[in-house]
Amino acid sequence: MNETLRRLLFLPQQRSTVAHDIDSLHYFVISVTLAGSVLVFLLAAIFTIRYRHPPEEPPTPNPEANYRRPAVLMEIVILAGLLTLFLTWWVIGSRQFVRLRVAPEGALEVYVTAKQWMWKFAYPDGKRTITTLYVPARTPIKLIMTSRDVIHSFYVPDFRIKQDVVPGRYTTAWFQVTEPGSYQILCAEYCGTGHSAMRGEVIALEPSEYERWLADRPFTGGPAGEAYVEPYTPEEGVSPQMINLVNEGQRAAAEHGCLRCHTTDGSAHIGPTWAGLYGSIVPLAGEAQTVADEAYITQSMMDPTAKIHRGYVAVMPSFLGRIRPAETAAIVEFIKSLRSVPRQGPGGEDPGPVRMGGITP
Amino acid sequence: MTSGTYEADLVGDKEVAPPSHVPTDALVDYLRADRGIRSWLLTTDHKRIALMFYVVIVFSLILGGVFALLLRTELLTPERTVMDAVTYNRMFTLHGVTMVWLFMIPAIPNTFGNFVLPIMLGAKDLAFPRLNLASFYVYLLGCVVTLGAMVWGGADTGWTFYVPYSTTSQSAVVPVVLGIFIFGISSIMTAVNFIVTTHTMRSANLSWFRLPLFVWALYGTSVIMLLATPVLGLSVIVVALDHAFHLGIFDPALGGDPVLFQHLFWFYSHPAVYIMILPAQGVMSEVVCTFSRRQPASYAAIAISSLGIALVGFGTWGHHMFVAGMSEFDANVFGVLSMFVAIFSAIKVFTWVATMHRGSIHFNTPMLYFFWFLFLFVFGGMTGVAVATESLDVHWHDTYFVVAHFHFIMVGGTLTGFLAAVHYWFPKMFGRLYSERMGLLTSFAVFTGFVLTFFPQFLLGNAGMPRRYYSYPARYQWLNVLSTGGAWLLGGALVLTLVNLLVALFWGRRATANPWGSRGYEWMTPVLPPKTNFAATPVIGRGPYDYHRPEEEAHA
Amino acid sequence: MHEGPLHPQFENLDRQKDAARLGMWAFLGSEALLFTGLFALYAAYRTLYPDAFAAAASHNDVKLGTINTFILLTSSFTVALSVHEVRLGRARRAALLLLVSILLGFVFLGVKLTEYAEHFREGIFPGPSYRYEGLTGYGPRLFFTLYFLMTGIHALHVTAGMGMLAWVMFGAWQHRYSPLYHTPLELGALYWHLVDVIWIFLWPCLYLMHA
Amino acid sequence: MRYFVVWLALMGLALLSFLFSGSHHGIFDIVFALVIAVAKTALVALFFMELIEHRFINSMVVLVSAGLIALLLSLMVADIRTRRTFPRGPVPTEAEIPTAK
Repeated sequence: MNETLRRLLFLPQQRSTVAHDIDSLHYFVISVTLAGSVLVFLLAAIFTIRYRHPPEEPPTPNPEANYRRPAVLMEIVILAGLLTLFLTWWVIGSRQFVRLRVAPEGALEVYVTAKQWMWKFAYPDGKRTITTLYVPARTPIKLIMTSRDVIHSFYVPDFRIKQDVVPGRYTTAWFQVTEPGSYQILCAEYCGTGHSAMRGEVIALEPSEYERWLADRPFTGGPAGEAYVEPYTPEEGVSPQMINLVNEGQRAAAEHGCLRCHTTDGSAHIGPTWAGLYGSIVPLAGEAQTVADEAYITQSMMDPTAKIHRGYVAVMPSFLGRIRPAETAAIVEFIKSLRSVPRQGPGGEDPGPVRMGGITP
Repeated sequence: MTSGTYEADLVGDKEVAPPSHVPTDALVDYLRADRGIRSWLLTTDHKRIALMFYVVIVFSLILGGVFALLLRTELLTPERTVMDAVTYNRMFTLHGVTMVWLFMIPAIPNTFGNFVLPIMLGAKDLAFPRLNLASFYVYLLGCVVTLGAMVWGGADTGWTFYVPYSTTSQSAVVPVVLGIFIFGISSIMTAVNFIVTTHTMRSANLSWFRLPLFVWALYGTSVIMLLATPVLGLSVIVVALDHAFHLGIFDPALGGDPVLFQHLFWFYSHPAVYIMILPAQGVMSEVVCTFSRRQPASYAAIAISSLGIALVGFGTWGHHMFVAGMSEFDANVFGVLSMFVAIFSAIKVFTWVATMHRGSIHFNTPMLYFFWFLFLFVFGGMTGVAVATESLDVHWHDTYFVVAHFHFIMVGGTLTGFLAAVHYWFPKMFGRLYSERMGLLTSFAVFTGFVLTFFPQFLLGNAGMPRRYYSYPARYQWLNVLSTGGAWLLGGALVLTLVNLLVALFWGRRATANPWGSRGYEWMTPVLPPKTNFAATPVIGRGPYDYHRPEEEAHA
Repeated sequence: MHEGPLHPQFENLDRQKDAARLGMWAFLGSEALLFTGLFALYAAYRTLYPDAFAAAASHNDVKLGTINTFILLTSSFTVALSVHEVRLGRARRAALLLLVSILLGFVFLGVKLTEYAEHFREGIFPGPSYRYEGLTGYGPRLFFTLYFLMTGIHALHVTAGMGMLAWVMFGAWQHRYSPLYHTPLELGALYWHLVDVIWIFLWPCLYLMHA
Repeated sequence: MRYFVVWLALMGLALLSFLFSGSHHGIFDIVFALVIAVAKTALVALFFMELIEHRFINSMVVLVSAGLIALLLSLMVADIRTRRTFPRGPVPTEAEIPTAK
């Protein structure tokens, strides 16, 4: 029954613990919808045939034009019934909704960063992947998501989950895959030119294989069985330069004149060098300090005077609106690629061993 | 369709046969009362302004339709077919903006509402005729600004202008939202005019519960236009300022919350759906009574539901935001309020069907459109309840299911209502009869094309295809091909409809004053209403649906 | 004593007057909803950043804000009086009272401009050019962006209202209005009162709530 | 002289509001300021704008607008205030966020 209806309605496979329950409500609602509209339509058709005025005769006054009493009575009954039905849907639907939104305690947490136009995943032990999310099957997974640029939406049709990913905020979603396999991630909130190409993949592994995958670094060889599918690469609708973000970032940095003040070889200049910048602790005015993570680097491009590196003068203009979001992402990637190059401090002195800080996703 | 009995009403072009008690010179029809282009461009006659709106709105419909066909053609194949992603994104934004603000919002109120509202009230004109004319020119300016943005390539944000995409997009967002602000001004002008007219211009004896149901629908629409549009105006202005000067009110980098924009946007845009559907429902109330020759099964139920939809509709905007990062508490509140608004539409549907019971049904083109409307609106509306069911919406949100749902309401509801009105009031507006056979044929074709276009989209949405996708996984292709085929059929059917009406406009048979035998007040005027509608303010001593009386008596 | 023009679409003068008044009220309802968008943003951000908003509100000069409140309330009073005078047939006095209201409007705008000037001097600008060191972070910046937006749009309305008042003042001075016909004067007055009402809410939001 | 009395009442209320804002009473501060603002609005609308003498429909405009204003404000604020109503898993703190290796 479930399988027949699912195929009839073109619903994707049910691969999360909530999918079956949600689909049951789906069948209920859709069959009532279809039955209701067909019923109303048929009733109208029957009345048309039954009360059809002969087309060749001229219209005459209708002696029954004022007949109305039973209709009002019937309507009240029908409407009370309908309201009860709708409220039942609401009760079931809102309970399921809360269940969808509240992750169980102890779920495995994965950090998701969305940006134009890719998904990035950071796992509890620091491992990171792009586009492909590896999870153990039959284990609740909680996604803690934020966006670097515009609103995206994390959508896995096979799991019946979707959650907008909002910049400046963390939103969460959770799921528990019922069996190992590969499931497509789609971006469901319009996010620009590459929106439809912003796809990814959840690869659910047997928990033991997941452990092995975590231990394996870098990951080599496919996991066991049919579950493994080549990770998706975003080629559709996105130019090849976009894929190689580092090259794109270098080009954008040169084009926007970044490299006139920032060096990439570690030597000091008008602004802090980009070499070894990413992930380091940046001293600010006074005793404050911050971590040069993606957020800080982005902020420094858009609002450069907000947090100034101690020892440098606030001469940098804001690039807010002058630089496309995609270029911002690319430049950050470019800076990240220089993280292991040695660097000098503001006055050319050796800043000592670079202290690596944490990364906020 | 009429014959025999109404020979007396059959009047020729020049020889208007006036009832004996009114002077003849007052009855020169509105199309010939004044001559010259100036008499049109500077007219304050509500009927002429209605016709000017009509022309621009039909042009907008054609334009939006062409955009739609291009979009559907692009979606024939999973990858590039005729255009690139950038063009596609701008095209669907243009399609949405054109269809929503240039076509659907003003479609029925500003053309048919403008034309028949004063006549239905027994008034000579709207309360503020010059404001009415200004509304037209402001609307025209809005068209110029919005479509003029195409010179810079148009915006690529979608008609929803979600921040922060819209505030950072490199496309021409500012002129487009400015155009929408201008449309808003036009909407408010019309709304003020309609509300005041309904309150203060009713002829003596015309109590609220004798008003034609179309007037109630227009009244509800005007309330929404009046009180929701300014919130949209403000939110698009903030988007424009953000885009131009980076004020950062919604910018997360400056501590803003993009979800708040969605609150403001949907506070207008959900009620705006009722701006589109309420007038169509009003048209259908008129059509079903006229062609069933029957008083509505419950007049009060339909009249009060119009106001109920208008007011309760304001409290449901959050069901567009279940997965947007809104709180669960708000989601539940909006979820339950959405269920209540559906009840008012259900009341109307049942009353219409009950009206056909024991009627004397005449099967003309407007009535056929009523049938399509009934099916499409019920199915579209019920799927609306379905997507307002929170857990189901999580899967459906921003997929083609939602696209199919709102096209069922907007195309199946508003466009069908618009086409029914086009045919229903055609004899009154132009004094000619269209070909009934062609009318029925095109109506069938419109319905077939429509179902073929949008039914597959429900299945696409179930299968998980998100909306606004330029390219899509290959498994969705055959349903997309079906949908595109339907779209071309629908486009062809609409062109045929237009041709049929243009032929009727120039070569159609001359109409009688009341070809449908309706008891509605607007049909009491001569074939073409004179400039001031009535020679003397009429005293209306009966209801608009008194089909138990003979027509002569009813019109006496 | 003339009764004013009767437009052809109306049956009688009473209906015409009712229509004009209702039209104005409907328009005022629409205007109120326009500001509601701003107030909603203010309320939402205040909920997000309660302390920062309170601190930023207390940075505004509450004395200047209060003086402006008194000015606008008084101007509303003189406008209401002017309607009253024209009903008694004293059109010249009505015109003079309108002149007082307009002058009060200028004083209001003047005080507002000195406040703006002070803000700019301190580096308080809307949006990303905000430079004030005393209050940093998201909250104050958002507060002041909203502050400039709300008071700015309100000031535009004040200016429009003054224009309207000037027009009816001119009419009153020329004896265009009589005790039987003074609809434009009444409508202009209604609009001015709305401007006052909006300030009645802006004032506590932007100046007083600094707990 | 009705207008004069109303004007005096308005000025008095404004003064009251101003004086009260000097002392700090937490959330009550906001409530009090808003109540006074609503009272002043009622005075202006009823007497200066003469709603009390106009047809009732004009007051309807005010009432419906006020209802919608309350609706928009309350549900928007409710969203922000209730964003964590239901129990969740542990909220990540800075320290829990994984580091790059």
